Amino acid sequence: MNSPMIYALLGITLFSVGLYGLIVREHLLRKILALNIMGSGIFLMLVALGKRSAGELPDPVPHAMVITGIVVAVSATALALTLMLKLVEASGSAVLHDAPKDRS
Amino acid sequence: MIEAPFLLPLIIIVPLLLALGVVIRVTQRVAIKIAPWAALPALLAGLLLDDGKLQLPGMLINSYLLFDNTGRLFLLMSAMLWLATGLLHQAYSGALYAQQKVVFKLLAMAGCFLMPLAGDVLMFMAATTLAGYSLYGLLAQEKNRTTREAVNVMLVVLVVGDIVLFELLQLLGMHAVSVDFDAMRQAFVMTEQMNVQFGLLLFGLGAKMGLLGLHFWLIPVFITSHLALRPALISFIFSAGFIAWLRLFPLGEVYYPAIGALLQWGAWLMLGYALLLGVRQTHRRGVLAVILMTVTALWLSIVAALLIQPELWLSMSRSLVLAVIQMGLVMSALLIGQGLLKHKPTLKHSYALTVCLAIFLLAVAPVSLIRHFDSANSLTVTSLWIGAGIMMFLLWRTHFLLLASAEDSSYSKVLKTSHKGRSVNRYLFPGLVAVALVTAVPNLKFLSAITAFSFLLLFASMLLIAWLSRFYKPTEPSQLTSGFIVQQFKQGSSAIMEATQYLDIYSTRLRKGITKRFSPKFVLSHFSWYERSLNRWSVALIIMVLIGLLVSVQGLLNQ
Amino acid sequence: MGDLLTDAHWGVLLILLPLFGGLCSFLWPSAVKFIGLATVSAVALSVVGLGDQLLATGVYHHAVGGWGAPLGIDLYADGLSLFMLMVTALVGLGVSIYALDYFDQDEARRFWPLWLLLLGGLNALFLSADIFNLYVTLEIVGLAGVGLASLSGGGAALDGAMRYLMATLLGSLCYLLGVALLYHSAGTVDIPLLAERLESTPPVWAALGLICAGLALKTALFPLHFWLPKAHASASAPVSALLSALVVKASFYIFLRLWLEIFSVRTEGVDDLLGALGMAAIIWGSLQALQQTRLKLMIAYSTVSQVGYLFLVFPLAAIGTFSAWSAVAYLVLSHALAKSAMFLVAGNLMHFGGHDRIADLDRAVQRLPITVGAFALAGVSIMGLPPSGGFIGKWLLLNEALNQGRWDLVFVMMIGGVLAAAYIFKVLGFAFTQAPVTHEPKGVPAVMEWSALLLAVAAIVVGFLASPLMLILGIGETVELMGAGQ
Amino acid sequence: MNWHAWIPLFVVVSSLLPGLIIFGLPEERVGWRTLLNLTGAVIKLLLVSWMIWGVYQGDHFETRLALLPDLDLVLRAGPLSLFFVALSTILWLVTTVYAIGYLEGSPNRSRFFGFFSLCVTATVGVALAGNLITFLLFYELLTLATYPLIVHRGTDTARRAGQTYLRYTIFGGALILLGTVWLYQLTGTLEFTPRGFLSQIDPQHYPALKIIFALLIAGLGVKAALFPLHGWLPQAMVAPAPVSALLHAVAVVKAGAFGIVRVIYDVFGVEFSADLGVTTPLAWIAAFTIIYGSLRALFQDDLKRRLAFSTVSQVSYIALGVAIAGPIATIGGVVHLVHQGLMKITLFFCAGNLAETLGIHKVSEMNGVGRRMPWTMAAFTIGALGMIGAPPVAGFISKWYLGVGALEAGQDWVLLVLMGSSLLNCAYFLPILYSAWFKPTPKSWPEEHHFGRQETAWALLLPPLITALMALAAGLLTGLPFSPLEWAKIIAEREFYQP
Repeated sequence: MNSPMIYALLGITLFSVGLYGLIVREHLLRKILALNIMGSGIFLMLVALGKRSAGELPDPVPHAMVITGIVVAVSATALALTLMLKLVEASGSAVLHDAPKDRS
Repeated sequence: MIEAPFLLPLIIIVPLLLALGVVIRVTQRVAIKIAPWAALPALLAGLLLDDGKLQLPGMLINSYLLFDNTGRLFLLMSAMLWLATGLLHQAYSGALYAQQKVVFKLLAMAGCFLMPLAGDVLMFMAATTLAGYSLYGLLAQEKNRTTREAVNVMLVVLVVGDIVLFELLQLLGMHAVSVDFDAMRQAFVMTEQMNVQFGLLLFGLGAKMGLLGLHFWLIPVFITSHLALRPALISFIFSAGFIAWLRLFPLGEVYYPAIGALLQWGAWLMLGYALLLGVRQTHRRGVLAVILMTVTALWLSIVAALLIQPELWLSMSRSLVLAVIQMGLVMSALLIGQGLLKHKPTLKHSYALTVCLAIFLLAVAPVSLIRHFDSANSLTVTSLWIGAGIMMFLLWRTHFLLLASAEDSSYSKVLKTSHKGRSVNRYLFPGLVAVALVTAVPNLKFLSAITAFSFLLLFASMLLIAWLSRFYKPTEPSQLTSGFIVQQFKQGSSAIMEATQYLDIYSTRLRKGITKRFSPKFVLSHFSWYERSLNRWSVALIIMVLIGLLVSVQGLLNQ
Repeated sequence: MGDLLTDAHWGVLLILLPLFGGLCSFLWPSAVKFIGLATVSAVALSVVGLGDQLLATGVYHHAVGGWGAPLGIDLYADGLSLFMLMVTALVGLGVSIYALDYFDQDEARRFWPLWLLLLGGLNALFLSADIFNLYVTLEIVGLAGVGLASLSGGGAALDGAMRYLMATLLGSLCYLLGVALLYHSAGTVDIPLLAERLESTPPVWAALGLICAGLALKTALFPLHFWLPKAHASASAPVSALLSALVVKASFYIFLRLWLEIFSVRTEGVDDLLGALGMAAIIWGSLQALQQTRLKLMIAYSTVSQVGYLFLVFPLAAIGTFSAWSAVAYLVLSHALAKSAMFLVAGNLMHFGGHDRIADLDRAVQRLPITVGAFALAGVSIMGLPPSGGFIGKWLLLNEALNQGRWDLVFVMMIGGVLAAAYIFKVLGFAFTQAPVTHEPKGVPAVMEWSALLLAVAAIVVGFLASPLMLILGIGETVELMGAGQ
Repeated sequence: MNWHAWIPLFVVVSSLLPGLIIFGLPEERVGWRTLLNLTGAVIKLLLVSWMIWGVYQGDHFETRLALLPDLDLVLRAGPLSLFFVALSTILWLVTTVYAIGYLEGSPNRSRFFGFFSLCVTATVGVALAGNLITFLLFYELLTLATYPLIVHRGTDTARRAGQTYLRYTIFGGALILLGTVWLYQLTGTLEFTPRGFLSQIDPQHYPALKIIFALLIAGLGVKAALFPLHGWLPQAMVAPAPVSALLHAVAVVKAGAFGIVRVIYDVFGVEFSADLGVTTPLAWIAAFTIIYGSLRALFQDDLKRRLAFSTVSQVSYIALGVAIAGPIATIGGVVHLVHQGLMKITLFFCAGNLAETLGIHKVSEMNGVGRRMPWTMAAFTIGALGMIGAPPVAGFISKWYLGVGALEAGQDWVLLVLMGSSLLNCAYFLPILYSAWFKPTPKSWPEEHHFGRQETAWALLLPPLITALMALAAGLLTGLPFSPLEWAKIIAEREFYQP
């Protein structure tokens, strides 16, 4: 079990923890946090996989992917937070109402 | 005689054009004035035109007009009767619905003239339907309820008769090479289910001629029909009934003793029934309806004889037609005679004389046919004698009852004296009897001495018995059998109506029940609970994880 | 001039134009309408340019910035992507014309930049050649979609948008993890290279599972459709038209692209699973649509049902017959056109009556004949009745299903057609009748009505253009792989 | 001569174009609308008569448009298609005149006439279709075009009637689509060939062919109002009179019957379907519908519902005639296509007149109406007598050929059915005539409109008279060369029983 495999496994556990959090937690802020954890789990795995080519220099492609991933994750989180604030402003609670009100 | 077949359609077109004239408001007054003389072209054609055949290219299915001997005789009879109807109609019909009556009269006239001329079966059917429905239109105008009920029954019987006849023609049509009469006769000869087809023919034509089972509309219609309509009625019955027998049924070519015997006994049964019914009749014209039934019975016995000995037909065909025409004319004369007397009471004595002559002519017609039969079919000969006897007895009986109770109002209805009785109407009754005498002459020529003597003996005895029987006057009203059957008919049909009405309501309620239970809303309302649960966030994500696992497991399975 | 047209880099232009247009409209809000319309029509023209270039020279391949496959981002356009670009351009044009009059000034200021970004993302998605690039463009499309969805600012809109955002992000993350695993096992993200190197190892199956789940969530396949109705129904009309017609199709395109290239050989079980989910989607979507009392919700559920039709192709295409794929392409095109027309009609009716309750469509047919006519024509295509594009798609799919004896698919398609007819004619029925309470209507600008009619008529006319469209679909080897030679 | 290639298309377009233009016309442009309608009708009539003359000489008219790579839309003018096209064109002209008079002053007329022309386009398309796919296209177009006419009044009952109409017809359309696709799978071609293109299919497909036949006939049976699928017709009577006259008596119902004739003769081939054993069940169903329709008609007090049930029973004559696989029975069935059309449209016109002029909807209200409106009732009488099968009017010819054909094909039970149905026809038509002509007129009519001296507006009075005269002429003058009967014979010998 060389070190990259451990990190990859750690990444996957982070991903599943995030997924669990997303499923169970009601509050929107917690859901956004869960999403971020899942994202960082994937990035960790990508970086771990970078150490696969023979030489000591790591494979550049995963790193490129991680950078783009981080950029995307940041913008997504920003949008999510502003949307949540607007939602709280509009409907008073930061919880997605499952019972659809307008079930006329 | 002028050789001009192309004039034939004129006979039918003139009445139709006049009918159109009456309908269109502009030419209405002129058309109504000419209407009574619409039968003239037919009369002239009957007298002057030579025998001929006219092919009508476009009409129906390659149909043509045929003008032969029987056609001429029946055309002449119809022309005279319709002339009488026209004159009487103008004189005595009420103002109510005058225009509609004239139209129906002209249409019926066209139908009756087309019947003797029709060369093929479909044209004949068209003629009978046209005449039948318009006559129904005429008769249904009557004010009192009994006529309308009887006329409704008549319509039902006529319609059913037409449909049965149509089916018979279709059965024949399969074998027949084309639609005209002689092809149909060939088909009739070579068919194998003869009894089925003869039964259909009997039923179809019996409906019009007052066969035993289908006679109940005759008596009320004869009694209550308006004075002007009676000759038209006789013309329709005789041409719709007898022409079809002569044209459609191959009288001379079919040898079928089984049906002949059966028919003979049927004829005897009808004669007996007619006698019974005639005696119970109170009204004069009711008796004449019974006379018509006797004539039909005699006709059936002659047909039975021909079925047993087909070769007789050649010799007697012409005299048979003459006898039928003679009987028709005499009956229509008797029908209108009484009515005319009512309008002109002064003619009492000449009326009695012409009635006596009419009864003689009516009875002598069947007797004059006896010379054609030999000992082989004695049953027919005896039935002819009995028929003549019954007719004389019934007529004399009514005559005596009439004389005995000239003052008793319940017995003979007094018509209100109409205002403008035209002078020519006075000669209608004796005129018709004279024409009947002319037609009787060729038959009387061959009358052998013995038959003439025995006939006079019968004539005197019937006179005597009738005079004796005038003391037995029936008490309750006359239409015993026909009224009862009309009642049954009405109750039966209304019962069927209610039963099927209930069926209809029940089926609609059943259908509504089913559709309510399986209506979309009812089924769909169950689904909304599942939809709400699916919308919950957590449930959705769990399903998503499941799908992911399922897909990856597939990869493992088909490794 | 001729060769300039043929060898110009239309692909690059297709991506740059919308982005540049978006930026300009953001900077100069006063002229936003003009810039927006100009950009969209320019994009449409360049799609035509790309089209005849592809017809002339076959598959279009361009390495952005000169770098090769493993590292650089390649643009790749074959028959299928050209088809999707065409769909996007057509629907985009129609919706843009509609949006000119729909939004007032300050709403337009926010609508156009987002819409042009979305258009750029979509074009990039259809042109990208590697799976990570697909992820990036998918993310752009998702975020732009969420932005647009929350545009109308109401409580319901925000709730719908939040739900939509959560679903999109989750789907993309799963997809990203799948990409990571694929990269781990194959060492490359380029689709053609991936196709050769992949063999069935556990990480590949895990990747397959994750990608399927992620994309199914983003395409709102039956059990995962919870976010779509509320998001599409609460958004404003042109936005819901775009979301329903284009965005949902984008993730399905990725599904299709990966299925054709990478996963097609290895997995029969998955095909049947997707087919079963598709069938369930058709029935479930139609039944729900039948029950809705509000027009926009009904149209949204109709999208859920029509998406089910698209997934029916997977069990049929196991042996890669061309007619099955052309059927799906046809269904995508006609559904996009018809659904966008329907949402624009819903927008008109909202604008006209102030509500979209189906029961109170008071004599709409007499007062808004063009709009209801557009709805009827679009309905004909959704139901798959003969003169329309929907019918051709349904006919090809039925042929394929009967050919392979798949009676369950045939039966479900029949029921789908009848149920679709049920809910569409329910609306038409009410459009004809006199509602109990009549309300005073507000006039609807002609441009909005005519643009809806334009899209609906396009959905019908597409039915008659079967052979040329099949020709376009046949460009590029992906389709040969599907045995296009049949 | 490429002209022949485009005429069928012109015939279809000649009613499509006016329809689309009329949609655009504003409401008060009555003059333009009438002009467009009538010119469209006249042009179509001219083109059709040219084609009839051409086909009589043996020319060939066919338009082919590519739809799918190996399937294209075909419009071909054969004797059978021209027969139906001629009927619908003539009756369209007459009904347009009637509709103009009938809808005087009522709202949404542009919409009405627009959809009216679309319906005729669809009917003509159904008639001219050269293969099953084109037939299906126009068949579904007919459903779409007739729906707005049924719900034209805008009342809730109209909407519900429209709903049931759609439930039946959409279901029927789905069945036909399934049958067509399956047939296409089995045979690879859908072209109508005179003696059917299925005879050389290998026997192991026979059970499949039986199911396909059942599917197609069920789909067509919906519009031809065969027994279990007839529910929509009486309810569709809520539509205005011209709609129920042209559509539910002639166009829509006949499209179904025409489809059955096409499927049996040009797809399966009559001998093949006879020994496939599928025609006898169809004959049973048709016979049962005849009796059932007449029975239900007996108890309808509403005049138009009674006529609707009478249509249900009369259209099944055509199905019966075709299902008895004999040449003469076919002639009877096919000629009834025209005769029933002429007679039934007269009856519906008169029903419309009564409703429009005197406000009479019920049979019980029709006492003495013969005196108030003699000409209308004369036309009604001719139509009714025709329905009963009374000789001078057209009905009896088809009954005659059906009867003789059935006997010749050895199916004697058909004669009983015909007899029974004629009796039932009398039972529900004669009381109407009796109460109209012979009962005294009531003191006042429900809502009477006076039109000066004549009984009702010219536009309402002329059409029923014209169609009644046509029915009478079709009955009386069947010998003429271009009469419906002669043309039916040409169809039988050219298209169905070639040597």
